[in-house]
Amino acid sequence: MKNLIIYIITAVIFVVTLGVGYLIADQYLGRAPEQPINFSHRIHAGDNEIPCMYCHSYAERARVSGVPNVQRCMGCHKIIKTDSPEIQKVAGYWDRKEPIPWIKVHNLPDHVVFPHKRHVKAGRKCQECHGPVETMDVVKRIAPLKMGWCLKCHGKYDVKNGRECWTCHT
Amino acid sequence: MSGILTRIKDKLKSYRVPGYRTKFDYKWTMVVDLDRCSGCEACVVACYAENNLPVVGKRDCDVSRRFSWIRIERYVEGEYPDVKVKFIPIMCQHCDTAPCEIGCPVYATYHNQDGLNVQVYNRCVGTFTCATYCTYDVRRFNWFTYKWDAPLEQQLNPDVTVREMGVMEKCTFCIQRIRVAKDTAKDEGRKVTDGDMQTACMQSCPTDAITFGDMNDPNSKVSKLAKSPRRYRLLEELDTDPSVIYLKRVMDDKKGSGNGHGSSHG
Amino acid sequence: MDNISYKEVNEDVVRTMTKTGWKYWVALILCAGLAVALWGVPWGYQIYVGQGVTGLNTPTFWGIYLANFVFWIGISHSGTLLSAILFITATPWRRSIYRSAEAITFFSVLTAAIFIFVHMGRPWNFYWTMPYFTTRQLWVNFTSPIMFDVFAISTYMTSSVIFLYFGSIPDLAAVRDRVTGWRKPVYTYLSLGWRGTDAEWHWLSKSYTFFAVFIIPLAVSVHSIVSWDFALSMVPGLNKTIFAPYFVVGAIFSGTAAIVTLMVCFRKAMKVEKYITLMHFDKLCMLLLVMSLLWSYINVVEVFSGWFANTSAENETLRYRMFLAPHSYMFWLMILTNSILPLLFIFRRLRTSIFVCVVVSIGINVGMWIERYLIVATSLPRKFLPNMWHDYIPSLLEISVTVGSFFFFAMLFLIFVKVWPSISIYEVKEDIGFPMRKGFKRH
Amino acid sequence: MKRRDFLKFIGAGGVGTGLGILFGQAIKPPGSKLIPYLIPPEDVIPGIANWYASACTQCAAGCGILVKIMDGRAKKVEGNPLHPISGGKLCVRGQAGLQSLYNPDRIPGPLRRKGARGTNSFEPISWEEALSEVTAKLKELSDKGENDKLYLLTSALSGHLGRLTDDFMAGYGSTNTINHDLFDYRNLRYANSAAMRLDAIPHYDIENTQYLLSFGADFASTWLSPVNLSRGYGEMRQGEYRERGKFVQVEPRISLTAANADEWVPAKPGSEAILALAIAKLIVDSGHYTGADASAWKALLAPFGLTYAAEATDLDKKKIRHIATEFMNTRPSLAIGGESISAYSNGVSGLVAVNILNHVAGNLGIKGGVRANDRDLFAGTRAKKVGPGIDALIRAAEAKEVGMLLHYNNNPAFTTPGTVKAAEALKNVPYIVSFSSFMDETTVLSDIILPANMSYEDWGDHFADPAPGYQVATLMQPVISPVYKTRSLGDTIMELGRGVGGAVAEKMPGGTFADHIKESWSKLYSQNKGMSASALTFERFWRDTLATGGWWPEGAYKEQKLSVTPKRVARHVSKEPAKFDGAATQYPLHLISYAQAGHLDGRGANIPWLQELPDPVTSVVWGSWVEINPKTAARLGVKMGDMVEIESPHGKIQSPVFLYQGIRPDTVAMPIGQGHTLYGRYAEKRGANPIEILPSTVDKRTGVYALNSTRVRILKTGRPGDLVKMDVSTDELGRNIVQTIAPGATGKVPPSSHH
Repeated sequence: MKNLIIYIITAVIFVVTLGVGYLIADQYLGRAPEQPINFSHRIHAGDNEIPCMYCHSYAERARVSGVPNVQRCMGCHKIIKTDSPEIQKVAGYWDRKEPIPWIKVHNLPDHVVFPHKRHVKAGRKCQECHGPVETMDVVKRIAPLKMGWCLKCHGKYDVKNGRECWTCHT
Repeated sequence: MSGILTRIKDKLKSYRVPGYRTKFDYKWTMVVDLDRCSGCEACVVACYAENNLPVVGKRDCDVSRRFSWIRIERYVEGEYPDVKVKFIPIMCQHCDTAPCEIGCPVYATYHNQDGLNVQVYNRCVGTFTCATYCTYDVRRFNWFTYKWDAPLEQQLNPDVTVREMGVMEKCTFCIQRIRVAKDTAKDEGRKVTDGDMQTACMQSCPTDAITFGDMNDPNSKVSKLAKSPRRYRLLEELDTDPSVIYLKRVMDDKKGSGNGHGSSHG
Repeated sequence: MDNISYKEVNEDVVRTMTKTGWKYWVALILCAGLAVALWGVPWGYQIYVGQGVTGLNTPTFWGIYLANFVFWIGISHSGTLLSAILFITATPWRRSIYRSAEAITFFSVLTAAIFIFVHMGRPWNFYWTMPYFTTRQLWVNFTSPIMFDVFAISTYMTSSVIFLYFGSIPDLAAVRDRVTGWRKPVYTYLSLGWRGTDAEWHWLSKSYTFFAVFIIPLAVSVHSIVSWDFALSMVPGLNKTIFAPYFVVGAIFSGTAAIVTLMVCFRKAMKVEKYITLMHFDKLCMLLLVMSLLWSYINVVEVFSGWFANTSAENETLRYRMFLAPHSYMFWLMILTNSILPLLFIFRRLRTSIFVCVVVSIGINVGMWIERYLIVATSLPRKFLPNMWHDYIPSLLEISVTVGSFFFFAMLFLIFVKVWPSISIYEVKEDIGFPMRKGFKRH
Repeated sequence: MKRRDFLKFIGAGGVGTGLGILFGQAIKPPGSKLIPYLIPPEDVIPGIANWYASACTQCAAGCGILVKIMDGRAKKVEGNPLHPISGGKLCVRGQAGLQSLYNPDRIPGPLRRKGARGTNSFEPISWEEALSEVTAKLKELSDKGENDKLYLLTSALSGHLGRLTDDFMAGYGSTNTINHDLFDYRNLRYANSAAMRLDAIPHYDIENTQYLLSFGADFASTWLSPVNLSRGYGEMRQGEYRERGKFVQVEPRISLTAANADEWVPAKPGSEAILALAIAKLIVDSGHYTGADASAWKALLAPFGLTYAAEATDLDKKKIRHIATEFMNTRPSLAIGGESISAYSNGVSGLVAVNILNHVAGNLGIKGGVRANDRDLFAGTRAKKVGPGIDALIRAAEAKEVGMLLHYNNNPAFTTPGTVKAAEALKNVPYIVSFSSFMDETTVLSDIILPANMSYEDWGDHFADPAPGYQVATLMQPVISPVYKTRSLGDTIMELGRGVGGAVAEKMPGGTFADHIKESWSKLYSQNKGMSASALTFERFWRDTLATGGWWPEGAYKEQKLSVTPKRVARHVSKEPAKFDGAATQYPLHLISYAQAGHLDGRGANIPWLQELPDPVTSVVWGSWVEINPKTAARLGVKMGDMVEIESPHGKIQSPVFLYQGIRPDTVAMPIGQGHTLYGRYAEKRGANPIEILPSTVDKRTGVYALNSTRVRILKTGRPGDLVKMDVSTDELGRNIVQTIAPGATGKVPPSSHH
């Protein structure tokens, strides 16, 4: 009888922790998907100190920051490091007139309005949300991108109407 | 001791539910001139296009599940040949003391800093309370997850969420346009002024029956129109304090309905 | 009950729990199967497809589910409230029926609570209606009558369960001492080591009395709050000051009727006629009569004041409810079952006729269900703007869910009888008196 | 608890968490793709809308529009606020044009007929194949020397596309260009031309008038240029700093426009012309008219006495006199004649009568009256005279005189009376080429379909007719890339012309249609001084024009004197009543078929928004209905929603009943637009088409089929109909929902004044 109860409790603990584990994975473990091209932010933003908004040029102006267009890549890589196999991949896309199918790392649900513009104009550093990208070879999501995380920051900087639902949701 | 109290207060403030404001940044108001309104329903289609309203089909129309956030109601009185037809566009009245806001258990609908009665889709659990309490029948419910036949979905407005099943929705006074206007104004370091934005219905109205603007600004067009002696508000006796102001239709109907009634707020 | 010995009582009650005929099993499986088929499966489909499978429409956002919710909450008032009132007033005939009545309370509150989720658009987010601290800094709306409901019903459910459990402890101990096999450890746990000492009896009696007193205002408030779901809106036909007492009276009325119906079935099925006698029915029917008169009075007042107010909205609702298709026949059926048929109970002979009791009590339950249904289904379709009026006709799925809920309830009750002493052993024994003193007569 | 148990728990917890994380990581959806531009287009920022100016082609009014483009897709159409026709506003059909563009039932690419004609069995082919086949057929016809047997059937094509098709036809050697639309105002053009010598439709200055007397012009929803006229209507009612204008509508039923009128005058169908002339007579007799030819007018109008008119129109004498007095004493006043006065066998006479009325009241050529538009709409693009109508084509087809038919953008098989049997006639045509975007009743008859781009995908221009008193040229540019494999109609025509060779090829301009448009505009620019004044170079002008949406010399309005003389109109003024098919004893009810606000002549029926848009008057959605007065319905024993049979001498259709107080008891009305047998999933097999049961009665002067020229009877079927209407009750029940105020109480109040 006693054993039965122990077993039951063990099973319950197992199931509950299974769920907890899933939630941890879902909410807090970032992910670093494999990209079609092994682009290294460390080399570009870190070693060569290219400003973020040189490539992500819409961040100051629009809701999205924008992935650099292939033309922008080739603007430099027509000359620089043309012999590297990864750059040749980019050149391949350019020659085929194909855009590069990058994989999204940071994704927000449709009902969230997140204007990069407002955040950049308010003086927030890219790294506050995206982490030390300039040190990453493969970009990894470091923030959970969940509402509580957003609100923490809105509270910290005392954003006007920063806790209003309709500031971010449409 | 007082330190702890302040901290508790602060903590609670962060939890303070929105909606206890008496002063608003803006006081968005709509004035509908019934004497101008011809009932052509251009506003209805504009709303469909702007706000991603689904088309539900004949069967669901039959059980009154049409989605238009703004609708034209008609009232016909008299017998042939003395027949009068009257139109009134009705959209969410954005009441200041809104019955729906009282009803919602989860604050999916509340009053925001602009005096708008807003609906937060992703918070909605679908208890229907708001729609039941609404005295103007302006709330619409997503009975199903609606689909658009390809490629019609390419028309969907990316600024507006496509709602999923089980969520209540209603006229937002085109809050996405307000957001754009505020964004632009903020870039230019000023407040939104009259004419910076129009709601979709106002934009399309061929007879200029709908005017939208900020009531806090005494020089705005709505502020001026709101002083008209023709002013009244819909079902004013219910004391919901709507933000939509109607201007009476000039009409020679024998009943003379509304003469002296509801105009006392001018 | 004078010729019953203590032993007999014990054995009879334990027998109801241990001896199960095949008919009982069939009934239980049937109920469970039908509950799943008529309620579970359609509900699953509704969650998958959306609320569109119901007959709800734009002005009528609340339909048969809300009516069921109120109905089951009403039924729940039978037990706990009745039991508590009768306990405080030391009414002797309460003793053999109160246990089942309290169980009915619990099960019907449970059914009612589930109906809240059935009627929700996104039931998977139900926990958002609970107040808890989250990182999202979201809170619930304490001004919402729906929130009042959440608190009232959860409090009521908890108190009812505790009330039921406290009153059962000595019986559980009695059962513990008489069963074998797997039941033994279960009832050992459940009876909390009850030994029957004087101190234990003393504290049981104290706490039981406390709960009895506590639960009466609670029960009244619960149904008042349920009525406020409607009464605090502005909708003509719902916005009525009289709704709170109306609902409380209605709840007791329907609850009592439910008890009568169930008691008839129960005593027949479990062959416990010696504990639930005609005297009990006599008293219950008297209560029904009183409640019926009260209910009729409030109904007349409601209609009269509505008519007297003579506003367009109020007139239209009354007209729609009483005279127009598609619901007017229901209204008059309700008047028949709730106001006219219970008048039969003026006669003692009819009060003690099981047949009349069954007919009238089932009639009252039907009538009370109709009352709740009409409140929703004839008010919302006739709101303020005539242009948006739209009739509400429940879809087959909604009706199926409604029927299914009765099977669900029956299933719970059937299970209850098998796992819980459904007649209070110790209180029935009190009724019998002391066995060692032959010739003792109660007055 | 034992230690072993505790360890068990710890173990279970650890393993559970680990597995949970693994599981969570494993089922994480693969991130969606993030596709950048290869080369970013200019001015495009993702997520920020760009607005491009164009013209609306949902009807012939030619409103200037702005199309909202985000990420390469059209999101919304709004009026162009700079444009003088639309003034930033747009009607239901204009806004719903997007669902026409993105319609799932558009013809996705060139098709060739596979099965028998009319069976809707087509196979997809390539554009090269399609073009070469049509070119070969054109050559074949030309080789046979039957060049004049080529017919072109289009809706009225405005601007340079129209000129290109004209050039094509002229080069090919055929004069058979047939312009047809159900509502193309041929009667109005003819009447204006006959009475006032105007080729272009004048500007009806509703905005500035004080008294508007409309004879069945449903300008609030469909007539002429609804957006422009509605804008005027709004101003007439509550424009700032002016007296509120009065509005009287003469119509057998309360249309959307009549619902807005201060007075509804339900004249008997077919008697509107008599009413207009009677009012004119009262005005002339009263001495209000002081022209030299007053006596001639008196003589001409003599037969239209008050007693006669009252009897013919079924109106009160007092009412007619009252209207006449107000009409002449309120300055300026304006009479307009719309569909319901012109939809009879003598429709032109009615519209002429309206012109007479305007003339004798002194409303011609004044602010707030009828103002002439320039005949020369745009240098070299004259307003078209009334050419041959659809009846000419059908007669030719019946006589097998059509060798080949090019068809674009209209649907005669749907919009001509059933008795005409247009589809049967067109089956006689050996080879039909269609440029249509949708498989409708006419397109399905074609042998090959070369779907054209929609206006949002194509270059083009539009010259407004009616214009608001000055020339308005609207430029169309492709605002999105084609949704399907379609091609610019201009390019197709040019390619065909070049392929055929000879005179046609010479007429065809070089380059693409886009080049042609730009070149034509540069010609216009150099010809027209008004254009040059605003910009220094053509390139600059072109850029500005693309941004603003077109060119219009606002303020260039020159008041032009207009007049009607008794001599000109004498032959159009007669007491001869309108002809109705069906004996009054057998068919007691008049049938009015009118343009439904959303569907116009049926072209909107495949747009879900418009199907679900409640009719502004009846609130019916997704179907058709027949309006019957409750008194008549009670006599017939039918109630709301019952299915009835509407029988004319030429056939019968079924439709559910809509009880409507606002219609004469001797009249029933049906909307046009539904009843398509073929027009995409949203339109097919829905409602009934009243045109099916109309006679082939035409006004002989113009060849326009008269829509209101039959009587019908209503037969019960005993079945319930499929009527779905949004209004449950139209009774206000004294709830003060639409509050009103008597006209005297306000007159006009400037908005700023305090109460």
